[in-house]
Amino acid sequence: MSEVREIDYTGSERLTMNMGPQHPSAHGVFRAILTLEGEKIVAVDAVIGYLHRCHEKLAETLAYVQYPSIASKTDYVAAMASELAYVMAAEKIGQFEVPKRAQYLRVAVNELQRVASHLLWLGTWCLDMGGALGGGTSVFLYCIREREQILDLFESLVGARLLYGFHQVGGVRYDIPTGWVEQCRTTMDLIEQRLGEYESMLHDNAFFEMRTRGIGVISSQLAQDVGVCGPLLRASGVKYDLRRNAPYSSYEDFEFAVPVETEGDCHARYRVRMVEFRESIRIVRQVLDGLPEGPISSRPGVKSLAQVKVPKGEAYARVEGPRGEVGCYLVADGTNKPYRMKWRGASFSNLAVLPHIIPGVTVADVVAIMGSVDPVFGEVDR
Amino acid sequence: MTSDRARALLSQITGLTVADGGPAVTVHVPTEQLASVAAFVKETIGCAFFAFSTAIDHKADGLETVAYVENLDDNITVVLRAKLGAGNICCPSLVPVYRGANWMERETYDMFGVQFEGHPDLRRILLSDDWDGHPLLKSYAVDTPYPPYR
Amino acid sequence: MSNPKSRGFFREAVALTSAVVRAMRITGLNLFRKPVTVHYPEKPRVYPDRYRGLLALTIDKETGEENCIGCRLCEFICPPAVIKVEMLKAEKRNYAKTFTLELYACEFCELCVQVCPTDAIVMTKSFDMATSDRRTMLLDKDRLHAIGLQYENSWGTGNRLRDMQAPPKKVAAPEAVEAPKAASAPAGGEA
Amino acid sequence: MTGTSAMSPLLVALISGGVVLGALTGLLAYVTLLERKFAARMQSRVGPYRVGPHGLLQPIADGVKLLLKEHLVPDAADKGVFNLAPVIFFIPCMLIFASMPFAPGLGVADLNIGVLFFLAVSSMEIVGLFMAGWGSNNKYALISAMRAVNQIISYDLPFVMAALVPVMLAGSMKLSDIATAQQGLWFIAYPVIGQLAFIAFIVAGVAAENRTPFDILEAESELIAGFRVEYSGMKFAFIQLGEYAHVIGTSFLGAALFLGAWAGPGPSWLGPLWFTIKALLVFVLFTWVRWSFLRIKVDQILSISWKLLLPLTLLLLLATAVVIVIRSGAGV
Repeated sequence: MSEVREIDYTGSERLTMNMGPQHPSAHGVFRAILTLEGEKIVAVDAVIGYLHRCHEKLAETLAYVQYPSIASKTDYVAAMASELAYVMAAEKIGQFEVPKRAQYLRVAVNELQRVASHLLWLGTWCLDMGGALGGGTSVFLYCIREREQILDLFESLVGARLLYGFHQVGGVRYDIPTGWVEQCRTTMDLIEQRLGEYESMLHDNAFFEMRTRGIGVISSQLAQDVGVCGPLLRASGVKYDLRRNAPYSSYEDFEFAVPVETEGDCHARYRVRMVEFRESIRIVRQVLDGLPEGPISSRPGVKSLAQVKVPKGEAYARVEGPRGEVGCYLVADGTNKPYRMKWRGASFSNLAVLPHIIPGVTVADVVAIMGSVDPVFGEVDR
Repeated sequence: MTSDRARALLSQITGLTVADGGPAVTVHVPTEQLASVAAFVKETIGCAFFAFSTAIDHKADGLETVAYVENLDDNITVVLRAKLGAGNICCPSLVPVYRGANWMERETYDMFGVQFEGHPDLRRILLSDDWDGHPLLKSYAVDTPYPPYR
Repeated sequence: MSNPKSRGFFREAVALTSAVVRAMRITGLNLFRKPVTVHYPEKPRVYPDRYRGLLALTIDKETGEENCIGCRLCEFICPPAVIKVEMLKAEKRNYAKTFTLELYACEFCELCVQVCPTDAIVMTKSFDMATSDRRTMLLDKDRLHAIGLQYENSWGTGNRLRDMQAPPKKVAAPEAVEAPKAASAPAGGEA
Repeated sequence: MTGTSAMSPLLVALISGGVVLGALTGLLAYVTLLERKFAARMQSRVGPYRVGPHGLLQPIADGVKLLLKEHLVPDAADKGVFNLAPVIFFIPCMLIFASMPFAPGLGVADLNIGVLFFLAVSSMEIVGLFMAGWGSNNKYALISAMRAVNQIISYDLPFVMAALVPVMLAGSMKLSDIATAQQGLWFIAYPVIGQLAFIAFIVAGVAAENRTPFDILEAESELIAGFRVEYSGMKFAFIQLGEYAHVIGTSFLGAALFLGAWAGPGPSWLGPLWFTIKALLVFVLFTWVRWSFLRIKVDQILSISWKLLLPLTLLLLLATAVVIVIRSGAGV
């Protein structure tokens, strides 16, 4: 912000400190130029772009059949969500129908992905606050241990653990293998039980509360103004969830609660996400119970580049990813490649709130706030 | 407030063209009116949520900026589109209205070279400061021998 | 910070103590759980049938001929453009004169496998490709054939993948939808 | 030093000092392995595994690796201070073992102010620590050093108070006297006072050793590694060894003050073994605490110290005094 940048970095009582681009709590490559007075931060300048990989230019050169597997690389922690946003944008312009089974499978993988992503968030956040040589590592490794189970599910479904290429225009590429439903149910039961363990380590834990209560408060007005989305927006008292407010991919068929907290601090974000864990598990169970039979794609399997052609037009498709609104704005010109594509990365907007909330807190709070924002730099820089 | 009411309100403003159809209210705004319309949309229609803004390069027809703003309570999406015209790269900034436009407009400047007037801090955001050109322009040559990226 | 401060001496002492006890109970509980570490090189991992690993070219089991007809479909579809194929025209069928795959840039999206009309290119259940020399990751036709024989091939082949995504018109056969796990035999030439 | 009167006291001190130092270095090396294995099992891992059977040779490999590492000195560092700091940090950490009797009569110097010596010397590591933070000419290290001074000063008080409870109960500051006084009943088994004092001792000890949840001066996720961020090779090893020596020293002190030192079943020559086992138990407790909590902030650490721990330990001291008065009154 302008008022922040005008502060003199060379003030005699002030210390300018670079946090990042290589820093254990940068969650990737993020550089925050902090101006400190003692341990208190008076100004911050956020520098991003270290992980820029020209996704938007790349999308203009790749066909609709090729890009979904690349789209997973924007938000590599929640690859399913960005893939879905891209194919949904193309489906919107072309008005391709998607079979019910494919829609349910999309919901299932997206909710599994949300659990996996939130597990990684909880782990890395505790790692930020507890240190690599302390209790944070314990929580981190427990979370990773459970996340592996979900990655195993994806591996037996798709064959890959991180970047899936599961979605395609008109449906999904893979049907579930035999035994997958049972494996999924066991995993969900296990994770639900382990969530209780994390909560007994963190919930009402005086140490944890000291670090999170009242830290990094985002008011609902600021959140909307900056475009903060997802759990952060809900923790600031705005009851808005795309799955509920603008249902896509048959989300209207499922029952789930949208958690809202009004405090807007780190602890509120934690509470929102902890509820989302359980709601996602609930949705996955509903999908598994009600999975309809039928084809998984309305279009024949991809054989050539020119197979998917999208008519002239434009669309903005939005998906409620684990970090918030993952949007894909697509302008098509009638060929097999988009004319222009824009990613609205959830982390990009979420991160943009940092310069507004960091001044005034201490160095130790910066890592707690960064962790609670849960940025993925693949999505910030694209 | 509903989408229809928003449409009606916006079509009363002279100079605006409200596109019909679609769930989102798409408004074509003359460049000079952009900031005032944005303020109107925020205050009167209640679109407090700034989703994103970007630009499109229409080659010979010049650039067009697009901004999505939303009213989360009533589920209204308003799309503000402004054609800059061929050869024109100046556009009023939305930062005084929406703080979220700050980084988004920096990105648009970075990628398209759009000069946002009134932006407090118009620097490159994703690319390095010494980068030449604005890569998402259609005229920007991707100089690589590899076939799909030529 | 404001919250614990306002709680008073004894409330805070009790809260701290209970936090200590609960957190240490969980770590203590995990002390007696079996470690999840897999001693990888000694104990091989179990790969699922659809594992997307190293790419390989297949050889027809019966005739001993290579399956690739050099149609270049995989070259066109490959998003990072790592495949280069040159076609060799022959009388009965065509062959790939050269087939190179830059594995270091491959992203394992399985699109090349999916488009292959003759099930010639497949993925294998292996990711043992660590090397200290980049050039060994540039695979030619012979290396790809060797990899196909060396490692167990994954379930996915062009025809199977396209069958699984069967369009609605053809009314997908139920076994085509449910088959994946059962039909895990190494992919042969069934074109 | 009974039974060795034939030799000159200086020679005895030298020999026993050498023995203690040698044994200690080995113990320190393997204590790191113990901690790593223990932490790994708490986190569903197996820990060091590759070097030697089940990773038993890992500490040796680590030591060799650190010996061979390049010594880097930052260009803008205050070279003298920077190079001296690890030594200054390391010496007090080893010196704390001087007053420790490992069995009746077995020790370097069983001072009659043993507890005081321990507490005084162990707080001296702050000098080396501050030198390291200042000499590195690194902002992270500087902030860490500032935090360190805050924290160690505020936690020395409750630590001393907690250690004073056994001293008062035994009526002596000599560690061997305290151990002898526990022949009947270990001080930790004293109703209420003993347990509370032990808990306060553990909490203050964790803080004095800069371990999670009080490791704000190391704070890898904020200050990367704090004061030692610029150190490499043997200088880093010195700091690391010093820290572990401090932890083990505190564990031995805890075992001596609360767990009856060398008291245990079996012949008396098993005493040192019992003592070591008890100290390792205390160490495992420290480790368990370390790997279970999140770090808290510097202001919160100070407020816990001054507002919670200090009043608590003062009350404990008062209660101990009352108990002693009642007991001596009953005795008379």
